[in-house]
Amino acid sequence: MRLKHLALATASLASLASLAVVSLGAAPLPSLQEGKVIKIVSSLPRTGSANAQTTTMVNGIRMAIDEVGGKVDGFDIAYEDWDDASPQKGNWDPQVEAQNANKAVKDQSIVGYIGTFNSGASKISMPVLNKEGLVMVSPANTYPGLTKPGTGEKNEPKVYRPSGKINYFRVVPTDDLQGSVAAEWAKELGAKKVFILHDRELYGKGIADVFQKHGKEIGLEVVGYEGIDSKAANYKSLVTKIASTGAELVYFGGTTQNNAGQIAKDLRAGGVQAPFMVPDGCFETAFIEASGAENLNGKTYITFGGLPADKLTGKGAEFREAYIKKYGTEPEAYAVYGYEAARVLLDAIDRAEKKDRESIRAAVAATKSFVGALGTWSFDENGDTTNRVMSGQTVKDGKFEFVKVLGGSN
Amino acid sequence: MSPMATPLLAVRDLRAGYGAIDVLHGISIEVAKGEIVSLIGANGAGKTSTLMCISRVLRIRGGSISFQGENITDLLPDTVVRRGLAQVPEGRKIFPRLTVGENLEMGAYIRSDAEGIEADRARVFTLFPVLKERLSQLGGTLSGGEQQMLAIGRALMSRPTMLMMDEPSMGIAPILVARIFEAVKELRSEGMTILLVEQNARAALKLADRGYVLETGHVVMTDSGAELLKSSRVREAYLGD
Amino acid sequence: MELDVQYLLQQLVNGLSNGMISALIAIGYTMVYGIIELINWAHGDLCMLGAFFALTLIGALGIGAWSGPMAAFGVVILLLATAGFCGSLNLIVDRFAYRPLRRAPKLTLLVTAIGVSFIFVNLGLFWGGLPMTVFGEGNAAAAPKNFPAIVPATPILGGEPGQVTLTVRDLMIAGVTMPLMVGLWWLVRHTKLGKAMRAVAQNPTAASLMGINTDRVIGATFFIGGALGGFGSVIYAINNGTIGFQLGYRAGMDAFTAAVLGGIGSLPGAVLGGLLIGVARSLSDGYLEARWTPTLVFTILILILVFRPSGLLGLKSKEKV
Amino acid sequence: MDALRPSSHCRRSHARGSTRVDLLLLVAALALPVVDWLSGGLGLIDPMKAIFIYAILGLGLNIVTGFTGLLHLGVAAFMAIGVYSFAILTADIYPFQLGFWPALLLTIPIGAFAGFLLGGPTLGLRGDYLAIVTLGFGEIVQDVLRNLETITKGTQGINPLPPPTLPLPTAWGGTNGWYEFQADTPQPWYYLFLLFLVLVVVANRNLERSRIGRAWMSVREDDLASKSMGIPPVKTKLVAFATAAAIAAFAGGLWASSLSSTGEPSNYDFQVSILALCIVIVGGMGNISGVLVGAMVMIGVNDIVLQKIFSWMAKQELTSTGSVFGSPNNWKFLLFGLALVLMMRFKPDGLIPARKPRETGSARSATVRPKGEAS
Repeated sequence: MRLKHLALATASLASLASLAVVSLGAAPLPSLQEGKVIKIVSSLPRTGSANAQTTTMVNGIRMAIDEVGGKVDGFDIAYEDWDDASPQKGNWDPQVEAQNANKAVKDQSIVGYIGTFNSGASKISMPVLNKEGLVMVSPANTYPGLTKPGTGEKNEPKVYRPSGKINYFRVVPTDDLQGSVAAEWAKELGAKKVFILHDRELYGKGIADVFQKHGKEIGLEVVGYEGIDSKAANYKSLVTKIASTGAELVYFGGTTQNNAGQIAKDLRAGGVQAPFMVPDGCFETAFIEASGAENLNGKTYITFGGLPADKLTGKGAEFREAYIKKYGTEPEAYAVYGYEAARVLLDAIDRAEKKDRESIRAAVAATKSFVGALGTWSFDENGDTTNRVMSGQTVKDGKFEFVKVLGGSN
Repeated sequence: MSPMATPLLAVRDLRAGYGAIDVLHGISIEVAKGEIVSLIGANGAGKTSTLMCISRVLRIRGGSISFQGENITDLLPDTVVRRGLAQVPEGRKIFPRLTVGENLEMGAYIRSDAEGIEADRARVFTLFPVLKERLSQLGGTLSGGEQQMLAIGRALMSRPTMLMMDEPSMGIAPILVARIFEAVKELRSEGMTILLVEQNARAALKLADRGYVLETGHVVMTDSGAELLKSSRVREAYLGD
Repeated sequence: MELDVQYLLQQLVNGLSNGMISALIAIGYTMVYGIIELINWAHGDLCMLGAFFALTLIGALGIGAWSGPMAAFGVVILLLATAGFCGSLNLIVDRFAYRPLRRAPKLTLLVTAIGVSFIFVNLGLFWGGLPMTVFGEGNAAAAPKNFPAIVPATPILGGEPGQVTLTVRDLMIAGVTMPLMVGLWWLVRHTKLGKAMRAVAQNPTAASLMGINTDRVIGATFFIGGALGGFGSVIYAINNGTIGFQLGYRAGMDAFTAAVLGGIGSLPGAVLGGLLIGVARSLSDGYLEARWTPTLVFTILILILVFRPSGLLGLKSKEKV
Repeated sequence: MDALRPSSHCRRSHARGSTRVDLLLLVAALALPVVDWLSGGLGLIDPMKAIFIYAILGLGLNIVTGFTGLLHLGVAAFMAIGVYSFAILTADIYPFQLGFWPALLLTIPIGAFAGFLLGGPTLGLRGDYLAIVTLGFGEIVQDVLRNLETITKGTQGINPLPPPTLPLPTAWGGTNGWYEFQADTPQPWYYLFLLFLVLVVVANRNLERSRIGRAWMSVREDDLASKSMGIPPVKTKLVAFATAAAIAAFAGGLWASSLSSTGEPSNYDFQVSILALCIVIVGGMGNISGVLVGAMVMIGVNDIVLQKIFSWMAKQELTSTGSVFGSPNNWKFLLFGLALVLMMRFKPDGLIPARKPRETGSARSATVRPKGEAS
């Protein structure tokens, strides 16, 4: 028995040692590159349910880097695609996101952090990166409290900025914008009674709440408000309930992953013909694929921050063409956001005098009149995009079709 | 006792155990055709383990088993039954939520000769008439003695060449015990070979042609049933004299 | 809301049609549990793979374009082929993953099943990522897939707002599940295999002493349970119209809950549990807030178990040693 | 009593052996940051925190599943209760605003209370029925945390949460006499987590050898027999259940502090419970050293080894975006599942199997199937 335990102890030590060896082999020594390599990382959930969206985002990021030939101002740009999900959870894992943040601040060659996908994850990494002045550009976070004082808890967003400086930026419009714009569009479409659904996630519920609040302000009657079980097999019972309220429009705050397609299907199968409106979390062909085009055609409305790629001229049009050429599909909303986040970062690196974190952070913050794939926009004093152009689309013949610009008044 | 030319069952130097513990340390047993051989011994001596090894339910760590001259050491339990070696396990182990009829049917699982099965069923009913009355009752609702009869009947349904019985008298009213030993005798008179494990050593040895005494995984004595009954060692340890 | 009978009836219809599908999947759990006391964690994911198999078959044979009697024929082909697929897959898993562990502690088997479930989920992800025309243009592996409406949701009863509506799909669900359940009941009650399955479940040692090849009987159980899961996955996919690589988790959890509620190991129990949970969900969605539905279902489950510790129709077996 | 002698002897020497394993692990753990520092930063320290947390969680679960033999599929719920009570007790948007230490201590009775609440009415249930009750409880807790926004902030998460503080003079790194842990300085966290892990291990070892520990194992071996020996099974199970819940809640509080956020309710879903269960079983049910090794293997492989391999692959440009097979991330579930299946296939009793009293424990697993004989 003694021998056995000794063997076990040796084995466990050996396994520790092998861990060390594996990591030694993998970690490149930054000094080898003489500071000529600048590293950008993204921290997005790559394992599990969000994989479809993050794959297109990573595609967008890679495109942005390829476009500049992997070089900015004489420096080589290296990119690493980090996962903040773990297989055991199949979803973003706070522990992994924290590890990613700590890993990023330690590696001095990393000057930009693209992420996160989930606003909850940013709450964890933001303060860590902020203290080290590492700039963070999110292609997907929409929770307003991350940047806008007065929209979230009373201590937000200053708790995310222990250094007092702003290091977090996002290229997507926040829920408060999109939710209000959606409510106004709903009214414009002639709906008086709306039924609101959300997926009980930070993004979906946030946007649905704004829709509800603003909708009531502008005179919509909210005949129902329900948080769905996003893993349910179907929503027949809810649809029966919706039908009984005589709703004239159904709004769903949520994503394709959280069963938007199933809801669309069940609405139509359950005889509810009222229009169905969803936010940019569903602005991807996967939504049409999941719903079945016949259930969406002509009676579905999708809001999106910025103009869709095919309505853009210049940069946006180029991007779309290049994307289709490279990946063989239309670029999705998520791809554009990923692409835009990477481009704004590369642009700032280019502009920064010194290629250190602080200069690059300052350069990102100073981004003004940036000509991007989402239009021409700047970062405001909170780190949010000034791009308030929202567009509305519908689905026709199984394809998204641009309807109009929404809420462009400011 | 004269050495047998070709025993029906020959167990040589059998070793087996559970986990890190060995319970059988080299058991050798022979049973000739038509004999009743009895295994006696205290609790934990290895009697049940021996039967479970022969039925190939318990993994063997050494030694060999042959039946009808063929090596059955590496067979699976169901094949052993097909070769004609059936067991009435300790504690009956009838199927409590199958009816008596279904229990018997399971006994005949390896067979598909409908007529032969029917004949054997009739034979079981003549041996134990009470089973016929209970035919559609669930096995679990029978009394202990009835369950034992069912277990024996069920084993007979495979029409075995040899029957191993493990503690058929355990936990049964004396009047039924008598009926069961009666049945064992009847079976023997029909030419059945029987290996009997019994705690009730006196009754077992009275019935048996020969017996083996097991102590902590070893065979410590073997002789004819009558001789063993006379042995002082056996009398002291197992007959309570 | 005052009691609206039409509304109530409609919710009951919704609940029963969902419940029947759960029940069919639940049987797979309960059968395997009954025979080797394994909570077959991978069963829901097996059904997920079944749905992908069915979708692939639709694409390969062009079943989506069939109509009328041909469509019905197509459904039969799908059902049989998927049942065969799921049954065989379950059998293979038993052979290579579970059978070597027959003598191992029970929880070892459970962890193996959890491992198999992860493998299945990943296979589903790969499957969804295959560039097949049937999956639409995109090949985003993790995206939910549209399952063509081979059986339309045409009303055969009602159909106007406010009326109780019964659709062709509801009929299909009942038409598939009920004969299967009756057939299974007959198989388990009256065939030699069924009796052997029950014998192995009740006492495997005794069963092998009867000459029953327990491994083969257990294998058959896995096959039948898997095949029913296969039937379940096809009607699940047709009824809902969307499948994704993660559907197994929830489908499995619902079915497993149903199996336990009814009394795990009991076939009628699984059916009753499935129907009850389906109806409970439906009524909760219909009359209460949908966000509390999962909580309500599990609360009901816990309460029922507190008062009936072996489920509704479970055997009051002795405390296992 | 004679029959018990060899086993109790074997348990004693076994305890000596495992103490040795524990000590070796401890020495390795203490040395790791030094190794890390000497080799210029391997990035091992930060992921090790997760291993420690899961080890603590696993040790809690081991009391229920390993010692007492109850299948528990909802340990994450108690962790979530710890996380959220720590957050509510400390965060500045709530009225309590306790410091790290009192709040962390309070998670223990809160967790235990939650354990009593669930365990009380349900611990009389037979094995797998209890399993689904715990599973259901896990789902309920998650949904309640999600739905009761006014109290829990729903899916927003609560942050920031206070880090641990230690009274340290300025010369030693403190400010105003207090040293506050920083999120990006992993070493202090590492040693703090290690310290708590050691405390939990020591507590577990003592419990294992105590009267209640023996009662747990006796209930595991034979519920009915224990009853006849004067051990009330339900009460004994309840103590195990509450102890595990307290440990899980404690782990949760510690975890929340290190993240400075609760994350979302869905971060404490069923997958976490399953992972903890896998750690206990893969390590070796009922064996404390086994749980430690289990946590090291399960989390280490996922968070360290696979990460390193994948980032190496990315650097060698072995990955592609063209097909679903090109990205290593798409293989993670498969590798994880395969690892579980293979480990169980070749080490069915876990990496370090517990030694049970042989006459009962092993005899059962050696019958055709580990299943009670219905009669």
